Amino acid sequence: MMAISTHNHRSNPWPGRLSALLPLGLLVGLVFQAPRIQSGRPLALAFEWVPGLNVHFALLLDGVGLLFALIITAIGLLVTIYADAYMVGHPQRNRFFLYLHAFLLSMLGLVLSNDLILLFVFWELTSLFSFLLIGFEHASAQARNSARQALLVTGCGGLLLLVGFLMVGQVTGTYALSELPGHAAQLHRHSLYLSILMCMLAGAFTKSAQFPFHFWLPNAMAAPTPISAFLHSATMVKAGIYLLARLHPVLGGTPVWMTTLVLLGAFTALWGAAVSIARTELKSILAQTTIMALGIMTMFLGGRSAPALTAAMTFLLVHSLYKSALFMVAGAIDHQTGTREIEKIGGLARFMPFTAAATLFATLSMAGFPLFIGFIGKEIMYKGALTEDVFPGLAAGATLVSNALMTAVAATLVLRPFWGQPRKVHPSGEAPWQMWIGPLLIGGTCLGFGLIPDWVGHWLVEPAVRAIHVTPVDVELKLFYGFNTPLLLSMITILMGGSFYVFRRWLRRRLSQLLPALPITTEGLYEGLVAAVISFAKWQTRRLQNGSLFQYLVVIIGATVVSVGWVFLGSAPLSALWNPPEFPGWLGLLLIAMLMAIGIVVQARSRVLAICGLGVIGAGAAILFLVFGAPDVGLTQILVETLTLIIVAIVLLRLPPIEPQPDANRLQHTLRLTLSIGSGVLVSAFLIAVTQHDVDRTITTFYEQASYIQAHGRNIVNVILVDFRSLDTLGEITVVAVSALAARALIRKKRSAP
Amino acid sequence: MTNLLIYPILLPFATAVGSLLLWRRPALQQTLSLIGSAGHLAACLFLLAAVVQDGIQVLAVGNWPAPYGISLVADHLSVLMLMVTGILGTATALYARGEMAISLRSQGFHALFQVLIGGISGAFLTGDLFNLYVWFEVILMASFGLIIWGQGRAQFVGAVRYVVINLLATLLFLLGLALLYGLTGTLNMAHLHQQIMTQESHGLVTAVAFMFMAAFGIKAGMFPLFFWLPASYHTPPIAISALFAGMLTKVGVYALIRTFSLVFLHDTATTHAVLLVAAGLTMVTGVLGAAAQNEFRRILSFHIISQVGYMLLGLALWTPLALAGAVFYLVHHMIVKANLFLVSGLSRDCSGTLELPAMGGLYGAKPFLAVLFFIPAFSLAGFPPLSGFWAKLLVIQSSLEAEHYTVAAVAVLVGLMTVYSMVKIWIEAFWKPSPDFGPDQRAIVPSAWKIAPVCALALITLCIGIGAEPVYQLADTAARELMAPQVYVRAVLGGAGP
Amino acid sequence: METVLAIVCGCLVAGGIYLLLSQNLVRMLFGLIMLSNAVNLAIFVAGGLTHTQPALIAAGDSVPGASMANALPQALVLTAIVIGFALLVFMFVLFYRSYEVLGTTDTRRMPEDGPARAYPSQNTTTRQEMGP
Amino acid sequence: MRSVILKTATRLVSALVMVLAVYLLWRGHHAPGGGFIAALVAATGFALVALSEGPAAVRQGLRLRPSHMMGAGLGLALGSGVIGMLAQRPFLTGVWWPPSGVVVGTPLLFDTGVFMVVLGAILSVLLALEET
Repeated sequence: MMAISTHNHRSNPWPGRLSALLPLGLLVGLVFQAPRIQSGRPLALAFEWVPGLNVHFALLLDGVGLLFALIITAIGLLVTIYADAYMVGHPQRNRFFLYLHAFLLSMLGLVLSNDLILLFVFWELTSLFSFLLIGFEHASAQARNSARQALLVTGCGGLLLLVGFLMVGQVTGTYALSELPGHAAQLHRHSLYLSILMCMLAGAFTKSAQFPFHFWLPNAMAAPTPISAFLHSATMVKAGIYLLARLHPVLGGTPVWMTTLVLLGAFTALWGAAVSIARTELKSILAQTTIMALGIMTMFLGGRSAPALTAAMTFLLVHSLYKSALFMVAGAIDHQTGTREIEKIGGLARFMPFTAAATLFATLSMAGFPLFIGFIGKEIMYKGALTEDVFPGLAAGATLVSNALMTAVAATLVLRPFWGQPRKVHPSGEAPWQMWIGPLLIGGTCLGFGLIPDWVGHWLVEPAVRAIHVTPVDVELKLFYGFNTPLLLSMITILMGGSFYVFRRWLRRRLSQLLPALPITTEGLYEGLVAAVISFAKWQTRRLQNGSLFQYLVVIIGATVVSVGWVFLGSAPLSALWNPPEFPGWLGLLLIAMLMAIGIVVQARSRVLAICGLGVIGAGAAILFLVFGAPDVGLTQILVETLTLIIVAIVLLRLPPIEPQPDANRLQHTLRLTLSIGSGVLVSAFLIAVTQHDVDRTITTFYEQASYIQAHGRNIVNVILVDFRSLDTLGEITVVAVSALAARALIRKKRSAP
Repeated sequence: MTNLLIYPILLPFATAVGSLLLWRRPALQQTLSLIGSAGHLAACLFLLAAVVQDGIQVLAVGNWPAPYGISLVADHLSVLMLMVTGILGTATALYARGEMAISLRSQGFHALFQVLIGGISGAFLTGDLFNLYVWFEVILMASFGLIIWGQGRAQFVGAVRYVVINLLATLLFLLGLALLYGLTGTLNMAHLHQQIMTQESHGLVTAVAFMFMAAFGIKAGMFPLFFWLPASYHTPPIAISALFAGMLTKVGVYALIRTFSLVFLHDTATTHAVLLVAAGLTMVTGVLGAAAQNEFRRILSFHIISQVGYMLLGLALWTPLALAGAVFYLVHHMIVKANLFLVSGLSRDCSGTLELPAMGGLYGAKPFLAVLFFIPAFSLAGFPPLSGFWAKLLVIQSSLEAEHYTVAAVAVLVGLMTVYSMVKIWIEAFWKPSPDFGPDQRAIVPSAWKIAPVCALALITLCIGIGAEPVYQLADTAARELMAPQVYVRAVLGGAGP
Repeated sequence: METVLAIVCGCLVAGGIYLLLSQNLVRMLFGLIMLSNAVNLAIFVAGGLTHTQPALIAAGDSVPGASMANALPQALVLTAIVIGFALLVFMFVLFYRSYEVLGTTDTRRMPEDGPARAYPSQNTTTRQEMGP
Repeated sequence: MRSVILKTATRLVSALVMVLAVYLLWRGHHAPGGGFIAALVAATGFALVALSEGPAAVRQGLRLRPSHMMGAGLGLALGSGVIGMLAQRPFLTGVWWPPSGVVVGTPLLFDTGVFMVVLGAILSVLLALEET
């Protein structure tokens, strides 16, 4: 019986529900490790995996790992709860939870790996599960294409990353992440540094959707919303950020690192922020702001000052919180109203109070209002931007503008949909509790963390920053640092954001005119590249594998003749090859007869004539064998010729006459002639060159000596066949038997056919 | 002296004899064939154990010492290949039991099948070049018989190309042998190594080496000699094409590795440089060819070519790590590729066709089948922690260490395109909703005979991936043996030789 | 002596390749027969033609007295001839059956079914939209 | 049409051919001949019979199905190798009997196997072809 079952539409919800225990357990376990990590004693675990390749299954839980792991498990837990309601009635809901938690584990593995290769393994696994989850609604062509696009873009980066890792291993002799900072100076000086850096950045930038690889992320919104909340805002896209943070003490701090990260990060941030203004669909807006946030983090990781890294880590936490909450809200709205277009919804607060509250908290954090963790994040950001080594002004400017735009977006997200006039679409009431409890909890956390910034700084941010900063630092997060430039900038941000919000319609109009007018987009480039490769592949395959046996043979024979001939010409003194042959006249006659026969077969229009020619050739060869002391071979040759003739008489005459064949064109004819003459000449010359030396007859001499004494036979050839080299003969008769079986099967089938 | 080496040849041949004598008893033939395959697998495993324990094993067939008689030699490379042969032989025998109607399986099928397995084993074991030619012929003839088995129209078209081009390769091989014998006076590979290393007229030997490269290159599907492969591999019954896909080109690769690590070592600067270029082109051409296809088995066929490129790359780089990579790649690829062909058969059963545009919906309808495809497909694409990842890692790492950065870049690019192809099949056959049209949509329920070997092979892929260390160690030992041919030569010829 | 035979070999190869490139199965068959003959002869020639005495040990002797023709290449040629014969027989039958099934002996009229097989173009509409 | 005389003549010819073949096989170890040549001679003889008398006559005269003959021949060849193994020697080692004054040995058994396989194979194809 086929074990492959058909799908069950009323699948049992309990496997999915119980799977929530996994992130819960992990979260609790991690929380208990926090004091240890805070006190600077990382938790390590290592097994040998492939010691031959110096690859270990080594895990390390340190500050930065813990920060990520807590985000992963906490949000993973809430998303699992959320998805229980979101995926209700979906025929593949259990598969969904399977993928979700497989992803969760891979992501955890990624941030806990202490071995580059192990990290890569998890890295690719997250790409793979992301692929499966983006394409989860696989009936939609858009989902399928987005999944493929995401996999190819991140896969390409992944492969480059692997190359980078291997080069690091080659230079330093270790894959252990915890040992790499010790090799930093060596790496910085190495001639491969730039290549390594480029490979690593390619991996990080593709995964974290940095310009110019950012386009896959908005498309990945084809995934179910819990996935967008989890993978494509809070965790997987942060893997690139994680990698940059991890590698900061190893590869960071050089001018090229700083310049690349700051410039690309700033550009990505501005780009994402600007595009998000132009969007009206909830998930699309959130995806664009995610790109912006990832850009900001990259930009800060470009710095090497403690404030810059603190900003990166703090903002990572801040963003993960509010963005996952907002995605879940977007899903809840979609779930209740059937649309995610913000222009179609309004006044939802009265129907969905809990969702509204969650949204309010999350957006306030996003906008950076005081008392929310987002505010603290923003303060640190300005401080970090101003301490960048390269382009501090640009960094500060980019931060300012994108923050302001984000404030506007935050307002857009919460004000009109929840508190504006009710629109055409009315929700059917508050979402199921599973769908608002998560966002509300996260929203509450945004507020709560904002009230106890010291605690957050002490337990979460400081250990993380310490892990990635070259020298130990103290991190202090405060609600109020005093009147200084960052505070001023924060104020300006809110003011600018407010004005952006007021002018949002105008901005959106202008941007939506501007964006499609761009001559090229990187997504267009990607699509063009894929299409070009495919059409090149098709063209090439049509040329090479075009079905013409003639062409195949020409290429194969041509390649062989050219390569062998080229080496041959370079090795043999051609003039020495020719010594006028001496041979008896009768032999000359025989050879002339054979040559004529060759000519006849080649030119023959009639099958019978050709067969006669072949007979002459075969008989000529037999005579040669007989004359030159090979009676067995000669006899066999004659008998084989006879049998061939008999079979030919039976088979060949059932085939049609050989049509006189006009060569299709002159080129083909020239090729035929050239190749046949070339190969003939080559074989002749080669044989002559080889026969210049006497053959080493050591082995034959042994046969001659042993043939009678040891093998009891006087016919040495026969003794070779049945004793010295009997294994050859065994194979040979097998060939004969198999040939008969195969031929017989061919013939028999015909007889049984009607 | 250990007769252990003959069993991988003897058992399949004896099974073939048995099935010939049971000509009128198809059911008995079937049982015998399965027993024979299992016995062959067991023999291969025993031999593997012996080699791992005691090093290179040599059997002087007929008790005639090398280089006079024919020696069978089992080193790590040979036994690894043999082990996979045993696994694939058993797997495809099981699959064939489920796939083909009894009428198709009678009348010599089992004899051909077993002879093919025996011939492949012989080719992996022999230490004599002419004997290798004979085993090649055995393989070739059996494969001729099998590729036309069932006698569909497309099979004839494919078979004509397959037969003509492979015969050309055979004749080329034989011609090369003739010239090599004329130059050295010996056929034993260990002895050839000695003779060539002590000879002055290297130019002619190099030219002969290129002749062998072409002959084996045709078999292996090397650029630009591969045309027969995509023309024919998608035509025969699934079990047969799976066995071919897993084994036949790899016999060619094996022969290339063997000869270019043992016999033709006098001018590696020329030969291995040409191999390197050919390997790169093979990878690229194959993967591009796959990207252009829309039929399940044709995509897989073109991928054989591109993956052969990876293996040749390992040989061409000529470092221990690279060779270990080539060997690992061989083991991984044989299992995975055969499995993918078998999965294509299950998919055809479930959707009635192998043309991707007409397929679809398997992901929803047959999730278990989706898993069975997913594992080998993404292993082929090199995703960790499956076997293909380590294979790819080794090849890339060795090309980086050899500072052949272009080659590494090509390997990476080809890897990416492999992902593309596998994703294409996944999307078209599994994710896409099943289209309403279809020329011959007649789904059937595949039998357990077909599912079991697919599961087993997928499990092996998974195991090689997660427990890569033992396989890597074997590959590494094999590579070290290949890099130090003196060990092989001493094992075969004894202390001094003639 | 060898030189002349080598040239004959070359002529056989040239003729064989010429026929092999003819796109007609019957001619290709002839070409392969010729190539096969050429290679057999080549083994023989490359093995040395220094002696014309058959490799037989005379009755009464236990080792050969006079020098004789090289026996090893002869054995190889024998094996090659028989194998070649077996292959050719199969080819005869294969080509004959191909002609019957495909209706032609012209390889140009035996197209591989390539990638360009036409299917009704599939748009993105799906049979079953699912999901919440 | 088939006269008794012709039938008898054919019987006679095939018997003679078989005798000749067996003779060639027997003496092959010491003089030109051997399994291949013997089989080819026998096959030629039977082929002539098949051409003149029809394949049924050959089948009747043979009594042994060609596929069985191939199987038995291959088995014989393998078996002659296994005898060497039974004697604690490598596969295919020649074993001679009686140990003093050699009369027969496994190589002869092997050659007989060769004979049967080659004859069976050729007849199998020839008869199948004739019968279509």
